[in-house]
Amino acid sequence: MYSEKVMDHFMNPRNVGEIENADGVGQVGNPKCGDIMRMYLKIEDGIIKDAKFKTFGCGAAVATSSMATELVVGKTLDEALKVTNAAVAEALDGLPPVKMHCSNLAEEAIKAAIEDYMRKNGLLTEENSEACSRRCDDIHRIDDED
Amino acid sequence: MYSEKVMDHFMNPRNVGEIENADGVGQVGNPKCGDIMRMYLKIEDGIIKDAKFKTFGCGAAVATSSMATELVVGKTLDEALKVTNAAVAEALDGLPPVKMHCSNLAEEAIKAAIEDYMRKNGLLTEENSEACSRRCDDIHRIDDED
Amino acid sequence: MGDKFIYFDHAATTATRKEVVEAMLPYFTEKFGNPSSIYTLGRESKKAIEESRDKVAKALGATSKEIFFTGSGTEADNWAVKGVAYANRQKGKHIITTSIEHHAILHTCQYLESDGFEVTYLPVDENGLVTPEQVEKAIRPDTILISIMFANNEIGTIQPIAEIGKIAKTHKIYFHTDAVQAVGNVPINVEEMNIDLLSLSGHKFYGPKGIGALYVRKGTKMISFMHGGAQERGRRASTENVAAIVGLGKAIEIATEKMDEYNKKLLALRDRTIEEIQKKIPFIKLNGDRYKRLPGNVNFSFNFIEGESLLLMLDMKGIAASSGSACTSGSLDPSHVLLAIGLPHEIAHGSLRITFGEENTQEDVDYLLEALVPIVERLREMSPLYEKDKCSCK
Amino acid sequence: MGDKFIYFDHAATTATRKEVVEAMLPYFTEKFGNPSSIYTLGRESKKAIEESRDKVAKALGATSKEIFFTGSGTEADNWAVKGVAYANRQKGKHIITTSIEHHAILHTCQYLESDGFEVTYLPVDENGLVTPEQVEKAIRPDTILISIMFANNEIGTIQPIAEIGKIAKTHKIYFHTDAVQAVGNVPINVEEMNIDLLSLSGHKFYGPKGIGALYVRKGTKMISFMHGGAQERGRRASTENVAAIVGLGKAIEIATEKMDEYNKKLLALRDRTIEEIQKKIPFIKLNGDRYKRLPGNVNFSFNFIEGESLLLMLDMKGIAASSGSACTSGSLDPSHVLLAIGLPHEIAHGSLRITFGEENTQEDVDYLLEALVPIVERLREMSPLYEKDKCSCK
Ligand SMILES: Cc1ncc(COP(=O)(O)O)c(C=O)c1O
Ligand SMILES: Cc1ncc(COP(=O)(O)O)c(C=O)c1O
Repeated sequence: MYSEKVMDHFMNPRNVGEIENADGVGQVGNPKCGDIMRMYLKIEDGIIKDAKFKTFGCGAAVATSSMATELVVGKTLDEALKVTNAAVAEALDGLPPVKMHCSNLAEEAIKAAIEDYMRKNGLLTEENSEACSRRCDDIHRIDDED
Repeated sequence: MYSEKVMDHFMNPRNVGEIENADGVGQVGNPKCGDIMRMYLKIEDGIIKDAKFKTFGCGAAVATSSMATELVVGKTLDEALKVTNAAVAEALDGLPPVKMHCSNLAEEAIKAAIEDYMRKNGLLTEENSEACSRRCDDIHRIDDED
Repeated sequence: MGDKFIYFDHAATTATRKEVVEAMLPYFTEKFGNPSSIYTLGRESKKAIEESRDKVAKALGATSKEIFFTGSGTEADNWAVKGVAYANRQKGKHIITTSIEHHAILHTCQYLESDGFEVTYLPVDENGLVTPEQVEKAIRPDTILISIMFANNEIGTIQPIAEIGKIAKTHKIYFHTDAVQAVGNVPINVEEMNIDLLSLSGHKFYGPKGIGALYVRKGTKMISFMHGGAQERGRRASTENVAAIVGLGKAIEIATEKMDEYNKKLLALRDRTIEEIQKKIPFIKLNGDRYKRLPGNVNFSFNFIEGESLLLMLDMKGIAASSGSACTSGSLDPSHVLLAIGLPHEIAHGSLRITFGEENTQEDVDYLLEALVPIVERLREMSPLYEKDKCSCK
Repeated sequence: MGDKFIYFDHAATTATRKEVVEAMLPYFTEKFGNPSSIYTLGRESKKAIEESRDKVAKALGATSKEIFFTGSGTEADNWAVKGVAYANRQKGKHIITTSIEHHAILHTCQYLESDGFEVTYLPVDENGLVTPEQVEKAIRPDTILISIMFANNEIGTIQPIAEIGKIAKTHKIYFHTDAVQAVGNVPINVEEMNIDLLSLSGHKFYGPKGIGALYVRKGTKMISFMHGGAQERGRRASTENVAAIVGLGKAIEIATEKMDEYNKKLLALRDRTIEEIQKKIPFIKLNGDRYKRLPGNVNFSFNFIEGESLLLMLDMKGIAASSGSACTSGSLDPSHVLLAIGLPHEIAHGSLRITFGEENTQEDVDYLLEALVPIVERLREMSPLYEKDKCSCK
């Protein structure tokens, strides 16, 4: 069901762990739903210098976390905010349909971590962090017709 | 499904045919139901000297006809009237449950032929010949519970 | 007697092809994983199922997502009719079918009648045909389903399915066809024929018994028949019968490839048998349409004799065939199909069905004819209905 | 990785035994006759079916006429529940079951609720047990059926079936048990246990997939589920799956013969695995009753980790096991069974089910433990819920 690339990123995840005194930390998901991603970012001069993650979740959740950290390192915040779930999934040679929500989580984790950084640095005025606290069903919705 | 004896009486039926100027002829069954037996008897001094049959019907119908003719030859009319369907079936080493009605037909054919003889010879006053003209369902009733 | 054995009952069931059994075997002992399991062994089973689904879809001109495996043709029929009926109950309660459907459809419809549905059983003509006009006339505002078999299992008559499909489409009514006897024998394309649901069964085209499939056009509103696990995309529960599904896929693939060659052969056997019997035996009737019939089907009634006796005598000669006689069915009446085409009971009791398959030869037909003629004669001699000499046959 | 392969998922499905496949094989290619056919080839199939029926009856302490073959365990469950419900609708509309039934029962009951029936889903205690008292209390004047599974497929808990049977009998209510996980694994006697209907499935005890049976006590009032031909004495239509029926008979015969020996072995594997995991891994919970459980079932929850990940990592080590994680089921929630015994969602997501079979050895258990301990540790290291050092685990 998983591509070789997914399995590689699952079995040998890149950037697992924490960053002490991270500049931005974002956590999305919910243990009730069976997946949580926490992403740590080291940011210097508007560029992501390092990224690490901790994930509770299925193979796809781990692999997308791993891929997401790889994708954002070296990017500016603006570039990183443009990393979509589709891009994460594509970089992994695709995900099974029922697992696409995991790539949503990865996209949201990046956003949450950057928002955290911006908030801490007064770059975010209104609180428009809509990434967290969705209901399981919103994220996991499975299309009946396939 | 059929015993060897049934198959033997079906493949090599005894006494197939007609008796010219038979003393008693009985026909039971109905082409609609898929079986008809016609039995011819030669009767002398109250004893059945010869019996022949013609049957339209399944393997069991043919075999029970054949066995019935064998059973009655040499018997007195009273004895012949006591040949039951169970006796015919037993003489054939049994019949499948759904085919038991065929042995009923054989018993009834014997009775009908004897009644015919008695009627012709003024030995039967009231017409109590209840053998014929039943509805298919009465004869063929299959027990749901087996 | 002896060792001679000729099988002429391919409409009842067929032997599973050697290649099919070989394709199935690994899935019993080695690749036995449950397709719902996520480990390698399970994923292999899942993959095998999906490959088989592709093959079935291809054979019908459908897409793979429209194919659902079932435990048999009967289950596919039950699911199609009950599934559409109960899901569309708000829209209407009327179903159109024919009087010569297989019991899997007829008894299902009768059950639905006992639960408040109304069913029109279209009569057929003396050859077993319904007309598209009959179907159109029977349509009511509350008609929710038309279920008409592709080809009849007894008399082999093939219905004008594409024309009926067009009518169903025009009136926006779901159209199901029981194609259990047709799949693998005649070309079918669900798109061109406007079929919304189609039932098939593996053991009628050299696949295993106990496996079938239902084609369901995308978007069809229906409920589940087997409730339980989320197999078959949540539509049909139960651990998938992987080996049988693989066998079904293999069998339908081979049947599709061979169809032309196979049909040519069967047609030759069928037509010669029909003609020879008509030449050699009097007091008979060919049942079913002479031309709009399955390439392997021959069905005759022989007056004055009863079918079971005929079959038993043929069996003693090593010939396996079938009859519409009541005696062979455990019911009281002879075949409802033979009655529906207008045969009187006593004639219906004396029918013989010969259905050819790919291993049959013209020599087999020779042998059949040689055996059949004297057997019919012998049974007639024994019959009180056949009073040749006295000319008093009723 | 490598070639190592150990199968620990016997509750999901089992490989078909070599002897079973061998018994089945002739029925694909040589003895392929339709059991309804009256010629020799058909009668042979019929005989094979009846012999198999005798074996199933013997294994359950039933009579042969009370055994009906179905296409699967799911079909047996659907038939039992819907069949009794619809046939006894006039008497009442209330059904009692448990909250930990297999979906084949639960979803069937939910369907019946949508059609006007009322269902009581008895809660279970933290070990997954219902008590006979609970059942008795739930009985209403309009209760027509009690359906309680013999042994649970996830946590292995065995219910007090004989006691519940006695209560059902006293109150004259039909008692069905889904014994799909129990048959072939624990002794069952439908007479002694007062069971009126019992479902079983071949592929759970080294028989083929796609074949099951329903035991129906003589005199039970129920309707058909599969309408069609007159097979199975008119109760369950469809051409019999002869090969699979023969396989089921062979498998249940062997399972019954070997049961004592087999159980002794499985118990030893189970108990050692439970004890060793409890010794070696912290933050865990054994799911299901410690003693009233299937001899081959081990089910643990591992805090802070998710089941699918665990399974994938075990799979990479050649170990096949299962989980109640939502991710493996295609549904959103983790196993309803684990939730019913009171696990919070996040703990239920992290469950592992190991189910042993006869080919497993103590060396397999060694290998499992060796693999499992570091995998759990590794996944926990990766988990944001497991903050060992900071002691901030919620
Ligand atoms: C036309 C038709 N429909 C349905 C069926 C039922 O198929 P199965 O016996 O595989 O359930 C058959 C054959 O038995 C059939 O000929
Ligand atoms: C308890 C229980 N009931 C019913 C079933 C359904 O059986 P099948 O998959 O053979 O239809 C299963 C297994 O899948 C089961 O474990």
